Amino acid sequence: MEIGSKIESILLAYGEPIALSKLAKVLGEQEDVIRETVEKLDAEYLEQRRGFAILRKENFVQLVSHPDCAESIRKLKRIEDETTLSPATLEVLSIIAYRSPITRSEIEMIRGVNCSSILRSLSIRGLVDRIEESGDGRSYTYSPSFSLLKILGVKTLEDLPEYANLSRNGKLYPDQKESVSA
Amino acid sequence: MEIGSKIESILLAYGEPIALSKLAKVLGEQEDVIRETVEKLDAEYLEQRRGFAILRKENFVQLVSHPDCAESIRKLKRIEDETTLSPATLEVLSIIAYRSPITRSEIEMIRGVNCSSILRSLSIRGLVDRIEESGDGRSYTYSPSFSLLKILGVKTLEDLPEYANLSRNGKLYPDQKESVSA
Amino acid sequence: MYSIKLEQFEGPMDLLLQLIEKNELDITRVSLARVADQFIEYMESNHNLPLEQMADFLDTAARLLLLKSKALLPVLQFTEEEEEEIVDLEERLRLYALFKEKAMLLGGMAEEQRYMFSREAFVGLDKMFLPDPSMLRVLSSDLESALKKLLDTIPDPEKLKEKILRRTIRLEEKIKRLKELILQRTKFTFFEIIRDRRDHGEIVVSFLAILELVRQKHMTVRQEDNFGDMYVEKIVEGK
Repeated sequence: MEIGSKIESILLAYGEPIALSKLAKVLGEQEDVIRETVEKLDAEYLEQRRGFAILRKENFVQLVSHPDCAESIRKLKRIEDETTLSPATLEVLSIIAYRSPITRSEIEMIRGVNCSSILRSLSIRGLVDRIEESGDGRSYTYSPSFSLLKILGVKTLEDLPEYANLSRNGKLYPDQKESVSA
Repeated sequence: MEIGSKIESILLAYGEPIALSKLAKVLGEQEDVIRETVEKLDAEYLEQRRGFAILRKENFVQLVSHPDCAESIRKLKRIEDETTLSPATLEVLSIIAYRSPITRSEIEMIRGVNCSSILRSLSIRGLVDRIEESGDGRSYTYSPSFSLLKILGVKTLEDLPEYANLSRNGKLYPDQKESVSA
Repeated sequence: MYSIKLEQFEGPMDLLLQLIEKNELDITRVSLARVADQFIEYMESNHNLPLEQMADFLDTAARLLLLKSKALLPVLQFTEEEEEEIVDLEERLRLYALFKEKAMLLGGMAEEQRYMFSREAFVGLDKMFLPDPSMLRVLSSDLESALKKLLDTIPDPEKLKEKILRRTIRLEEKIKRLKELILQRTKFTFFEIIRDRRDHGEIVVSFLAILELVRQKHMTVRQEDNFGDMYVEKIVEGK
């Protein structure tokens, strides 16, 4: 595979701005080669009227949507700004509300379904707070955010209906061990 | 700006799998037009040897990196190899991949053995989607997830070996009706 | 009977498939009848089969015996449902063989690690593009009912285990009761034993019991016509 294709696929997957030096290192190339290839890619996108563009700031680059497409993305956001939540999202939110602080794998043990994208979207929407637990950047717990409490109109979690009773339900505390052995 | 560019810019910004119907709504186009354009885009990426590919499953699409760049991205994101799949797990996965949507009892008919814990673990790992059928939260069908396509490095289920023969539409074997176990 | 070395297997259908392959047979009704004894022998000698799988193995064994009794005694009248079960087993095993082969291919594909990566949702996007939570209308009672509905659908693991255990014991007990019944009598025919059967499972269980008693040299079986009734006789000690 060509170096250009490699760079664009890395930029797609990485998302955040990435240092040219980091790209150079992972691809085993000179930084100058990377810089030139990135410029060539961006010129190609422009010429082919692609929906992509590469932002360059100092020694960082990032693959983003072309500015001319901003309107479509804004429209999409308006569609995403639903006033109600899907049943799956409500389910996750209810687990977090009644059993916080709780880790992702605990939530998944209770639901029996992967929850990563729902949790990401709840965090992005500011409905739950993600708190780093151990400092290794890999274990987090989730809790209801202040704005969620505001939307729900409660001052503390204890004000949720049947909080004392539901938060102690044994099914919310499944044994971690009996699970994931596929 | 052209429809294709708009679509690719949305796919990039959205990240997650997105419904063709949502794209159609945002862009004010017919779903068929969107579907065709997505296929054209994917063909272009292939022809121009881009680092991108578009996954397609049922009515959802997702922009992903090219499989040839997997290693660099894994290195960069420091992703450990976490996809050890046992033979039993692979059996269940292959049945779901070829025969979806499929119920648990249909899978158990073929394997002759209870599959609930494997299904639970596959669903928690996000390799299969569990779809509620009746609304009572008790009957589900299972389908391959986008994560599974990504791990296998195939863009659509049709790219699986002998898919046309083995899928439900292949009519090689009739659908199983009966259920096997408790 | 000769013993056969088997690889690790992933359940009753896998065991059945491996037996067919080791005997160099194709997947047909006749082959299935031929490996029925080996299947049961393997099951009985393998006492560390996990309990959760025991019922599944017994279930497949029952279907195999139904098939075998049909092969030995074609005069036996089967209900439509029983006939279906025989056809089913053959078809299911064919499907199983196909998907087992594909499972290995899929495993190979995953091992190549040609993963495709997607971008996380809304990564690196400007705040103005992110969904706005202030539009949201959620009531605390929505959360309460969502949680209650979820808790309702989570099965009690203890109850599940009990269910599996009960199913296994039911089959095992049936076999045991029948063995005792047979041992009390010195002479009987197969048709007599199954005359009052309540369901198709009982033919199968009877067959299983007789087979085992013959193997343990408690009984002999004689068949006068090729596909006629079977006369079972107790072997008298010291004879």
